[in-house]
Amino acid sequence: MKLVTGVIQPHRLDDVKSALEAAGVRGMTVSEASGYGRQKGHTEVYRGAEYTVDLVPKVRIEILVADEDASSIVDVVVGAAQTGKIGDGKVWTVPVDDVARVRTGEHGDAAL
Amino acid sequence: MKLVTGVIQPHRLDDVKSALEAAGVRGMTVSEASGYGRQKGHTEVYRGAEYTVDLVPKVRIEILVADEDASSIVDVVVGAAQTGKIGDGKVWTVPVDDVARVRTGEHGDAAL
Amino acid sequence: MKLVTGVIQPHRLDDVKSALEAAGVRGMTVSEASGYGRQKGHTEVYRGAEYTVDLVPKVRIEILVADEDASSIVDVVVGAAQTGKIGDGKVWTVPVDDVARVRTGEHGDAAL
Amino acid sequence: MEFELDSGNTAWMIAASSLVLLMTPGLAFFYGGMVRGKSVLNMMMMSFSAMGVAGLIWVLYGYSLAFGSDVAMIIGNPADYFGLAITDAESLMASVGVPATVAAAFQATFAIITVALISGAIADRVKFGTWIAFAAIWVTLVYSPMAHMVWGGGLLGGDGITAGLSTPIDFAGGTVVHINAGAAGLALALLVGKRKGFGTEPMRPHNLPFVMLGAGLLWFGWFGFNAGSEFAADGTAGRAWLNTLVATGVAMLAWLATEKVRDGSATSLGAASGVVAGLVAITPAAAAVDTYGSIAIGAVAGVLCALAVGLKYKYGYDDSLDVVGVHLVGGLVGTVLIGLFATDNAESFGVWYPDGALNGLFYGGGLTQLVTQVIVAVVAVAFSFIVTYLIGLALKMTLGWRISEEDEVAGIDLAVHGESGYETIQSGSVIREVRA
Amino acid sequence: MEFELDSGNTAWMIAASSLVLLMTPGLAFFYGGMVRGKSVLNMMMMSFSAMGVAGLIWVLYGYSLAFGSDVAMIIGNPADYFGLAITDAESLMASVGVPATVAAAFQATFAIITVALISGAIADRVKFGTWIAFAAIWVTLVYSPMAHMVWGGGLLGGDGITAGLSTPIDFAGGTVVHINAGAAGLALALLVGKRKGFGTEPMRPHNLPFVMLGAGLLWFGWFGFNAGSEFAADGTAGRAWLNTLVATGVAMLAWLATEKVRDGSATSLGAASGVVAGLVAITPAAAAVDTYGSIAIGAVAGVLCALAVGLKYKYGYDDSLDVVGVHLVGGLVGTVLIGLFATDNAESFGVWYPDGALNGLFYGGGLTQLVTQVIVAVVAVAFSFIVTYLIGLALKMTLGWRISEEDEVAGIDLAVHGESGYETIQSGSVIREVRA
Amino acid sequence: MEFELDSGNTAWMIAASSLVLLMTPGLAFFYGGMVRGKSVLNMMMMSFSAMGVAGLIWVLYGYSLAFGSDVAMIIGNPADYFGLAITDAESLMASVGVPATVAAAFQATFAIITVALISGAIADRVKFGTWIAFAAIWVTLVYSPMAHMVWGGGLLGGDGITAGLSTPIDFAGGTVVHINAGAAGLALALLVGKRKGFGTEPMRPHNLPFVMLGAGLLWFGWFGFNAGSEFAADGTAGRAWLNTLVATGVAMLAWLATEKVRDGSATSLGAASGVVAGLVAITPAAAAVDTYGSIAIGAVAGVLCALAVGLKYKYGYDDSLDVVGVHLVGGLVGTVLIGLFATDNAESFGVWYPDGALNGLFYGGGLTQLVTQVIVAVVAVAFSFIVTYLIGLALKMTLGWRISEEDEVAGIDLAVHGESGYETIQSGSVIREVRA
Ligand SMILES: Nc1ncnc2c1ncn2[C@@H]1O[C@H](COP(=O)(O)OP(=O)(O)O)[C@@H](O)[C@H]1O
Ligand SMILES: Nc1ncnc2c1ncn2[C@@H]1O[C@H](COP(=O)(O)OP(=O)(O)O)[C@@H](O)[C@H]1O
Ligand SMILES: Nc1ncnc2c1ncn2[C@@H]1O[C@H](COP(=O)(O)OP(=O)(O)O)[C@@H](O)[C@H]1O
Repeated sequence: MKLVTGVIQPHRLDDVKSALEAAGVRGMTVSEASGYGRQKGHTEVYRGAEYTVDLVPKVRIEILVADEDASSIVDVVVGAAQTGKIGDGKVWTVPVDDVARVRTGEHGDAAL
Repeated sequence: MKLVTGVIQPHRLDDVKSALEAAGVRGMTVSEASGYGRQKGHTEVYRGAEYTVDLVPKVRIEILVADEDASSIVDVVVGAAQTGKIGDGKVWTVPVDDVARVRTGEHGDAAL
Repeated sequence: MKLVTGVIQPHRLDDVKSALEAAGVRGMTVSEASGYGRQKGHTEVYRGAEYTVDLVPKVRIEILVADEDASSIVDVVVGAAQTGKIGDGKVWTVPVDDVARVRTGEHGDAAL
Repeated sequence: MEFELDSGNTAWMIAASSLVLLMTPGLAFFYGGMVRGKSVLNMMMMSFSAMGVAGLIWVLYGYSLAFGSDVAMIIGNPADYFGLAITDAESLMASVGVPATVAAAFQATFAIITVALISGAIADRVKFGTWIAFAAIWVTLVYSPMAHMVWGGGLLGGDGITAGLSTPIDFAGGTVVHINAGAAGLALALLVGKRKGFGTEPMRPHNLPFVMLGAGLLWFGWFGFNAGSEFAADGTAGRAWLNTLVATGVAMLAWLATEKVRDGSATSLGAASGVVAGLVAITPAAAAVDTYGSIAIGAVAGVLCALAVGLKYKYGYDDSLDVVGVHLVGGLVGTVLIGLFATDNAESFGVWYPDGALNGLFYGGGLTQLVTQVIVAVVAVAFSFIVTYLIGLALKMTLGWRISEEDEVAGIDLAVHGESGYETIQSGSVIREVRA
Repeated sequence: MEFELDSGNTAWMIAASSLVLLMTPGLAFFYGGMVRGKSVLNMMMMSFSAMGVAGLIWVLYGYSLAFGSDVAMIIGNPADYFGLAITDAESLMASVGVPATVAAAFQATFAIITVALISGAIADRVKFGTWIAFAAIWVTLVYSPMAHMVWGGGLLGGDGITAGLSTPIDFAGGTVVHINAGAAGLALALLVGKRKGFGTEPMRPHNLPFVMLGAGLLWFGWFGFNAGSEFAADGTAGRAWLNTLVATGVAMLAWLATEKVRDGSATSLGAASGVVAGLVAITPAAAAVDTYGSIAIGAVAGVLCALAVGLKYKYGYDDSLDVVGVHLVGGLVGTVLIGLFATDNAESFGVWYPDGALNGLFYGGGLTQLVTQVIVAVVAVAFSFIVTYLIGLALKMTLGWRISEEDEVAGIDLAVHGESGYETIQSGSVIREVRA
Repeated sequence: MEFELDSGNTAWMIAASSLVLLMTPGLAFFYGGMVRGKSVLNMMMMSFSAMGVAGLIWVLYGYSLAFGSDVAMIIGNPADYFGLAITDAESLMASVGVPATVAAAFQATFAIITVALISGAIADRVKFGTWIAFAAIWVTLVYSPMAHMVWGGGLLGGDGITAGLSTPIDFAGGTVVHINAGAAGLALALLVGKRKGFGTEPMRPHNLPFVMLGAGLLWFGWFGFNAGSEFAADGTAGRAWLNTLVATGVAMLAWLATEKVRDGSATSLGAASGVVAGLVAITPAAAAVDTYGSIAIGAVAGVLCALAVGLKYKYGYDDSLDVVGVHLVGGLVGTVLIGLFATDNAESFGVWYPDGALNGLFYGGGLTQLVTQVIVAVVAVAFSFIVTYLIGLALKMTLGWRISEEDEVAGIDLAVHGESGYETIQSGSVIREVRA
């Protein structure tokens, strides 16, 4: 199994979710994150002091998939999250030894 | 070494933590997450507009363990987090190349 | 490619970020986390009830790097995050099968 | 007329002015909690800036436009009291011993809140400079004339268009404030256009306790608004106070009941909205109806406004925070229902209405007052909508209304004010430059 | 008696009514900040809904139950002033020139806040419908009789059970409001049962600044409550005001000192709690003690309430937000200490108490007043506890009190109101259906 | 003199006292929102604790120090009114029929807010016990003498150091409150030293809506502060009210304009700051200038304070929340500009100033009043700075001011109060021990 992790623009989440559903993904885990990268941050001024804020809001999604689905799922995420602007994010794949479903204790692909 | 990650129901966290302590786990990292899966979300209505909220609050725990402990730790988490209801979550294991303890710079199992 | 994940003290983030920049890292993802470990939590008292709060605020940083850079980046993080006090955190490395840049669809080291 | 100070009436009117003033920061929270977290500051700034702009115009010439000597039954002479040079004998409230400065103060707070109310219709998407310009023009060309027409001896007062029927009743500003703001909100919502994602993306309130806070502060301040509109500390003020309590509470319960039946759960947003709907509806009727009238008005307003807030989805205009559904509809409910419930039974209920007005249909006065109220309401809607639309159009063609779509997506707080409402991870930024 | 309006007294009483009204939204924040984030809305809704329910009942027959012509020294005649048809000559405050509408308004705010106070005892776990029903019944069967017994010429007034001793002193509602709400809270806490996880899981306040906001608004509003209970703008009102400042500040410092000694740190929750404890304790004594008396009452209340809030863990009842520890204990402290500190030295201190009352033990009046105060307190506790318990039991057997355990764990806001207090990740939801 | 109660004036003064009292919780939010999330509680506690400490001292001997019989034109006799034993005939406001208790109440609120204002200069880093001690000593040795010197017949009043020139004008406390707090804040900021990371690490406001809430509550309460300083409900109070509206609104717009030009965007923090700057500046001038004067004062204050808040970075003192930039600079602006704009045109504008004062330069009075105002301002700054510095030094050498650097980094809320402002993940904690 694989864990596909995507760090994307927050306003693309709904589209990514729909695309994944369409691709047959039945579950995922989402969390908030901040990104640092090519995308320039911005400047905020509070009472005469200028701050450079270089962390920008992102959303992280994690999807456990069977080995054979990994690369297509990556493509789905990339496709749905893409706006073509700097800061669109990354998607990466990590090998997973095992997955368990808490409710049933099932292991392996059955647990997805 | 392995990284065991669990996405569980928030109200099971205390029990999971206790069970892990009992199993000799000395450290873990916890963060907030939202889950999407079989567990149905709910509906909220704000001034006549109905929203389907399909992300449900979850907690993510990450535990670095020695190779040999991985599967028993997964079992501990599964056991303590289980309520038997849909939405109990997943626990997965990922191979880790190396771990360092920041305080001392130690590497490997000694860093756990 | 590798994914280097660090869980560090929040007030070290700026230094770690600077050190990584100096080491040529061009991107990372940051998120909030809570840690449990040797570092003792603290006690809070609300209206006569004493709570032991054993989760302490941490920051998680994730850095995708080329294989050859992984160990030096771990060292950079460890070096910059270190205060020598209990609770400084962990840094670990996980193998990555593939990385994609969402904006362009590039894969592999080019996507970093 | 010799001016004789009544320290008691004056004490109440100073307190009342302060209460009404607090309504605008209260509104900032009511509205600010209702938008997404990325626009909270802009929303609040629209209210706060109204305090500066409308306040300044009011003391310079706005008051005089409203209460100066009549010109064509539409406007007052701006030169009369320019800069608020008014003797106490000329005080709007001279007959009850309230000095000119206090009378002007009380009226200023009305102009301010009315402008601020409009902002809810165009949340999250307009240029701050355009808003400031709009506020200034609107107080001048819409609010001041409307106040003159209703309260300054103009077309919508006792000697105006309904002179042959009866004197219209607007105790505390149902037409001047709520119908006016509601119609203006509708005009701007149509003109400015929808937020990106309206009707498809979730745009839930980011902080409901803030909405409740706003509702609480509005309710509190509204006692100054309604009971203060008596201009005196007496039994009629007490009646206005009581009605402001009861109609509001009943409207809240009615809104909650409507939600419970329709949606399955009674929400806190519904409670806060019901509170405001009730306050709006009882405003024109505040001292002109008895306990039963205020219960009826509250109940009708609660139900109708709860239904009306969904209209924008049906008709596709983005009145973001329901200025139409709450203020226009609520203002109409109150203004029209006066025609059914008005009564001057001062003896037992402290109720009061102006000379020339009549009891409502249910209180033995026949249909006349109802007709009068409808006429006034229709004229007020038309005047406010048309003039506001023209002002908005002029601004659209000059300064422009909308921020860029990109800025809207990223959040107007950051784009327009260079700030964000709440602290995020405390890092990732350094001081670049320091100015003095 | 001919009614002669005093605009000054009336001005103050209208302002005071508004201040007291604000206390209920203030309480919504005091309580709302103290619960977990997943129950903040329900907690606030319990206060807001009390404004609707208790307000409506009050204007219909509650006021008349409390202040109508006496029936058996327990209740007033509900028909007397049904719907608040009262002439000014019949005003409760006629002797000081305050019209009937204003008197009724002031009293309404007391009924409202008392009901709302109770809700803290049963936070996070009760059905909203049951709460609404309870509020309506409780105002009718407990609050109104208690107000009648204490202020309306009933059993707990000058001609009541202590007639052979002395007139009880309850300046602003120590028995009617605080002992009453506290005893009722205890009854419900016992009846409704504990929250899941009580005493084992952490249930820390989710937003302490909200608690501070609530405390600040309560303190502000309480000046209306206490100084308004003089029904006039005079030196005695000023004394009540001063005592409301000093006793409160001292109670806050005393609570903080108790925490510092016992727990090692003085908390903001302790400061907010001390503020409320002081306000509660000074309420009955507000104008009946001098500077020193108010300092003493504040100090005792601060320490005792700080100690009392732990009792629920010891005895295992889940009085979630310490209605017992703060309102019952604080109300008893104030009511009883009057027996030590009461004084009518109006000359230098503006102090005042009713005819037939006596100075306290420390002011040369012997033990009589102390005995009177204790008797009244005990009767009030018993009456409130018993009747509330019976009401609660009836509701338990009919509508039922508790939401399901599952809903409690997931959060009552979502389960009961279909909302959550704060925005989370802005996605994962679509508009399904739109209603109008 | 026989005391004759004026219920109207008294009604207003009780209401005004309540309004001013609310300013301190308001300040708690204004300041509390501006610090980082890990220090919000401590910041709020500094304000709340001031309410307890300064309130207690005031009723014991502070009032008497300020308004007791004169000693050396510097201080009043503390024994005169110890414990607030004052007859109404001795009331500070006896001539307008306001009883002694009410006069003492109003003055108490001024002492409280002034102490609380100082805390902004030393945010996030001082021991709570030292702060409490400082508050007690400062009210005694700085606030009370200053109040005496300006309002109690001392050196800075009509018969004081400017007796040969003219009577200084400080209508509502520009010197006693704002210059005083501002100079004291500067002294402490220098003495206590910088926060770790000052000038290099970002320290942005953690909750800007809270800052807006604070600004809104301050504005509201300030109407009591300024219009209450007339001690009566009359046209002059109305003028003070109007100026408090207009100068404030204009200062807000001026601050926003300054930011827009300098930084590119007009911020909500700027709006809130401009509000406070305007309020501060108009305070001494509240009833002594007409509409145009108040506009001018607001505009100058808005621009100058917006520029002044950057000075701390330039000169390297950590006046964390700009007590100097806003209160000292704003207080000076108002105090000095009176010399240009003072006018006693009561007829048309309700304006008023004390006997012996003169019109300002622009109103035909020549330069005398300007010189008087400057002298008073300079003496006030010097007195406050020096005595505060000495008090601070004594505390530094005894109790010590700073918490440990580690505690500062972890957050003062946790370190000092054992709490954190907001709920985090609801787990990881168990109840260990329960106390009663
Ligand atoms: N090396 C990296 N490791 C982890 N996350 C990264 C890395 N580089 C970029 N990211 C994440 O991807 C986001 C987008 O990256 P950025 O460089 O701004 O734009 P792009 O990917 O379009 O070139 C960042 O905000 C960050 O969250
Ligand atoms: N494929 C997946 N990848 C990552 N996380 C998942 C996946 N499927 C489920 N999850 C996580 O597990 C949680 C529970 O899954 P769900 O399907 O609702 O119930 P169950 O695991 O009991 O069948 C989800 O809320 C989500 O956080
Ligand atoms: N086994 C583990 N798995 C995952 N995270 C861990 C583990 N042990 C420690 N951590 C993380 O590292 C942080 C610091 O660990 P701790 O034991 O307190 O100190 P130290 O690493 O200095 O010995 C913890 O707060 C937690 O976030």
